Amino acid sequence: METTRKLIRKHSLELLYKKLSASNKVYAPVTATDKQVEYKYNPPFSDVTFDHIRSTLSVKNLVFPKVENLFIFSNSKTESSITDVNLNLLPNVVLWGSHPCDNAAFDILRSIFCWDINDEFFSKRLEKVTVIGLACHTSDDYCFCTSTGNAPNSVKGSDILLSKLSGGDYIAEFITAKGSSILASSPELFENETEEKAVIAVVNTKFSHEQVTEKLQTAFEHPFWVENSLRCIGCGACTYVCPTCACFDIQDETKGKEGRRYRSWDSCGFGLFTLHTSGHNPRHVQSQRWRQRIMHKFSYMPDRNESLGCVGCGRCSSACPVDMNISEQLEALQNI
Amino acid sequence: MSENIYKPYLMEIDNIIEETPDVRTFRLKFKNLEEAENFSFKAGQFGEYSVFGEGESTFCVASSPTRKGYIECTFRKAGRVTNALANLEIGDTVGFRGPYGNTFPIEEWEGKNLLYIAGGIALPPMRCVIWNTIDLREKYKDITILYGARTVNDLVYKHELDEWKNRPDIKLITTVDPGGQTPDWKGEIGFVPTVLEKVSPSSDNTIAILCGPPVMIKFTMPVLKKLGFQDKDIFTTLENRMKCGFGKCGRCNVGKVFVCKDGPVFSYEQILELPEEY
Amino acid sequence: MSDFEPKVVAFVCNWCTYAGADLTGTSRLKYASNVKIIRFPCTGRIDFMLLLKAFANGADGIIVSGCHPNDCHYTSGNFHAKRRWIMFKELMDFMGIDMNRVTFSWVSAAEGAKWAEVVNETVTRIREMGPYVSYKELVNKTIEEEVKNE
Amino acid sequence: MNNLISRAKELLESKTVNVVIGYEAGPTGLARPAFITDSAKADKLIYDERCVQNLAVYLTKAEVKNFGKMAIVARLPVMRSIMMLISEQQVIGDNLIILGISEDNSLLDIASISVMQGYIDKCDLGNPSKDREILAELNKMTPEEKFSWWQNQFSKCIKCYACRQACPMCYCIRCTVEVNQPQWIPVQANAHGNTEWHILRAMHLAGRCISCGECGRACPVGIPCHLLTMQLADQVWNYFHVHAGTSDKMNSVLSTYEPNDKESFII
Repeated sequence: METTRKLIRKHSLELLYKKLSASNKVYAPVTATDKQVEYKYNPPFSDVTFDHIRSTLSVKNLVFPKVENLFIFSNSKTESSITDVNLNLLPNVVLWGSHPCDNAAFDILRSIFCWDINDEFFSKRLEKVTVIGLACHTSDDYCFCTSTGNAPNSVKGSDILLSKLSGGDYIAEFITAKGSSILASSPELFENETEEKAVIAVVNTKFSHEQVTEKLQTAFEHPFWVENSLRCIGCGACTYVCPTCACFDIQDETKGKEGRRYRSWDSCGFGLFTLHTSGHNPRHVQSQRWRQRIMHKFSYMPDRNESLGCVGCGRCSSACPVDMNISEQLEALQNI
Repeated sequence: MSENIYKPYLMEIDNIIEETPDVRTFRLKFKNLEEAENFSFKAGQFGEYSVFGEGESTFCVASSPTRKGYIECTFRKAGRVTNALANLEIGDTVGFRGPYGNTFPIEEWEGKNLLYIAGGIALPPMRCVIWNTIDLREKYKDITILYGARTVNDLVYKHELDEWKNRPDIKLITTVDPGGQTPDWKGEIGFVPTVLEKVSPSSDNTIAILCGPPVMIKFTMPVLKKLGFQDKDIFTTLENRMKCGFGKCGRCNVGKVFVCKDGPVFSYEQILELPEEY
Repeated sequence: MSDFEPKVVAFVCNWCTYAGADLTGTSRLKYASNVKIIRFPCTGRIDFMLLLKAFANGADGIIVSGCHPNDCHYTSGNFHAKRRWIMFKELMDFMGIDMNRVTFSWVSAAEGAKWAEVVNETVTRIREMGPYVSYKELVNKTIEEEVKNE
Repeated sequence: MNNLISRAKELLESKTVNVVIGYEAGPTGLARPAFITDSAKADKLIYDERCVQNLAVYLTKAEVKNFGKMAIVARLPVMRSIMMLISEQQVIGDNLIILGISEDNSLLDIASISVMQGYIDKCDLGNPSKDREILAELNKMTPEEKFSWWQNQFSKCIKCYACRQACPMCYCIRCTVEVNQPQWIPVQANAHGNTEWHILRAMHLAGRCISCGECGRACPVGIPCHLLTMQLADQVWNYFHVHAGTSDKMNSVLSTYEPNDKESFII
């Protein structure tokens, strides 16, 4: 598809940011005092970072919040009623400066939440999001987007993709109608593209995901899983920072007669995730849970959802307290 | 207003039967008549039953789709929700979402003999299909039900067992584990696989439907094979922990198969293909 | 805040303080009616989580009371409790959760007057401090936060 | 390091142990836990300042326990954790060979639990100095400042429970947060649920924390939750003059008492 490309100067970028924040919630990355990169709503432009490799958490909470009400209820002996959450009241959000890996994750999440029946909590949230992505000009050893079919400058999932020029200005690529409407409403901020090439990070391919998927077909009983997960301590860090992990729990909470049913993030790494009330646990040791995480992303999802469940952001590896490096393991799996 | 797929129907408890000290059967009626009209399900499907403030629990619909206007469920007090359910009284409200999952292929079974084998609390998931086929009795040939429990006390649906016992068109065999019998127990004594071997039903033109604890399944399967049943003619249901019921929350999968979407009903042929995660 | 009436929850042991509170009544001693007494077998049974639950459910102040040291019906429950409260208080202080809202006391079955004093003193103190807004905000934040879809 | 490798080989070859739990270097250069079952692979073992993770956490893990006899590379915090685990009857000392590492990264000769105890007794058992400084700063704050400081920290919490999973002393199969009849701690990761979770975790580690700082290091969002348990470790010393993990026979501070324990707030 032919897309429009324009040049936007750094100072115009600030004007664009301010203009967008006036009518939307703008969700943008900032570097906190403890070096963690976190997304905040409407931070001052001067705080917004353009040089981060990856934020600590992904941006999936925009469409899949860590806690989300499913409905409010009131319950007493004689009277029960359910009140829906009005999803139409959700504000418009501009996601600013998120990298191509995170943006590609929205489609994967859609394939989980909207296959078969449509989960409106997810899809209504997604409708409200406009993505102004930022191509990566830096990367590190954890990055492996190119091994999952993505790229540091992939436009997948972005409405506009910004790429940095060496002088500090940016190329803006308008990918969707949502993106083009921003150009249409602020044409004065954009100039015609020059010859200058954008600075794009180099991310070397570490494995072929097709080959991994192929190998996994017969790898369920392989000793690989136990050998490579002995050090896994069974926390949920990898799944909670992951842009595509979407497993959730549903719980009730009441105060007097009033209460709510909500869903919250859950993790296949937890021992209690699959525990039956009877005490039987289909995945009773950690190696089985680790296998589930990799199988789900690289075998079950390609099979069922026709999308790979991983975008290669490398967050799970960098967040892991015991250095369970997923790209290293996938590389090894490719060759078992 | 948008459609909230997590929103349950409000149901009123119409009747409660205390099956055993810790097993109850609820008859539930829709509070909203319009919802009742539009509701339909098939044998084998399940739902999410909720007590507001405690959460949801997954179990099958235990009544037959041929009995309209209500649904029934049978549960054992085990966790937070089932304990809360057990404390409810007639007239109280519960939530119900469903029906979810696939169904027993009863149309394909027409003209065949049916052999139902259940153990303990696993009769409820089968009761739906049993009644469904009994209500369409003329479509099936011999119907045999083999039901075992640990003790006489643990047998559920005692009143219905009596009814089945007295029907000439159904063969019912009940058994209790050795030591679980009472002085006036007239049924068999012994584990389900042993009794099955003793009764030795013919596998000719017969579908076997098997539900029970894993250990019972494990020892019953070889007996069925010995009797000549084909893997494709043996059906069972799988249970895994679930939250959503429609393939999103990500915890009930057995390999790539979602028990909530592709199950809960599986033929043994399908089960053999699955990795051991159930 | 003149019309603020604090809600105070008292976690007391069955053998000393509860009996002491009985004595307060039978002695016709008046004390503030803001207190809701919850009886436990022993102070050793009073989990620190219960205090947090009381705050979460709207208590502005808490009294924890049991037998004097060496008087425990079960010999050592109150000694264990003492250690627990030392640690709990230190942790709360470190996290900035106001322990002036909690009164720890030993009230024996014979000390009806002391019980009245403990309650009155606590209620007066909490009344001056006002409602426990910061903890209530913490708890209520839950729902507001999510409604705003933050 | 060579001493460590040759000792590991010797133990594996003589079948004295079935596994050596130590550290290896990962692809990004970080040190990470390694489970060496084959003496030919013992060369992978490293030991340097990168090796910070508390390996004692694996001693209670089902799949690791299956190995039976094992050797574990242990610096002071790991040794203290092992002491705690033995005293709480989670680990049998006889099944364990301690490959002790001193402060200057050399292999210690730890022949028995009592030798280990002797070594621990000679060490500085207070909190690490960098944490001491932060604790001192925090303790200077007003209650309001402390409250907002911690609330700001807790707001980041996603309840992944990495703090719990990384802690050798958090070995319960069903943690209190997972007890749902009644539901003690709100499941969701919000201000209330997070605050209660961190209070609960710190209280359950009072008198048991050996100040390894693993919980804070494991936290993916950078909450310094180790300061909570370290503050309590300090207070346990102040009030009761006990350091956790100094004997295989000690009782946990909160499950024991002295009649003359001093406090000043109970009226």
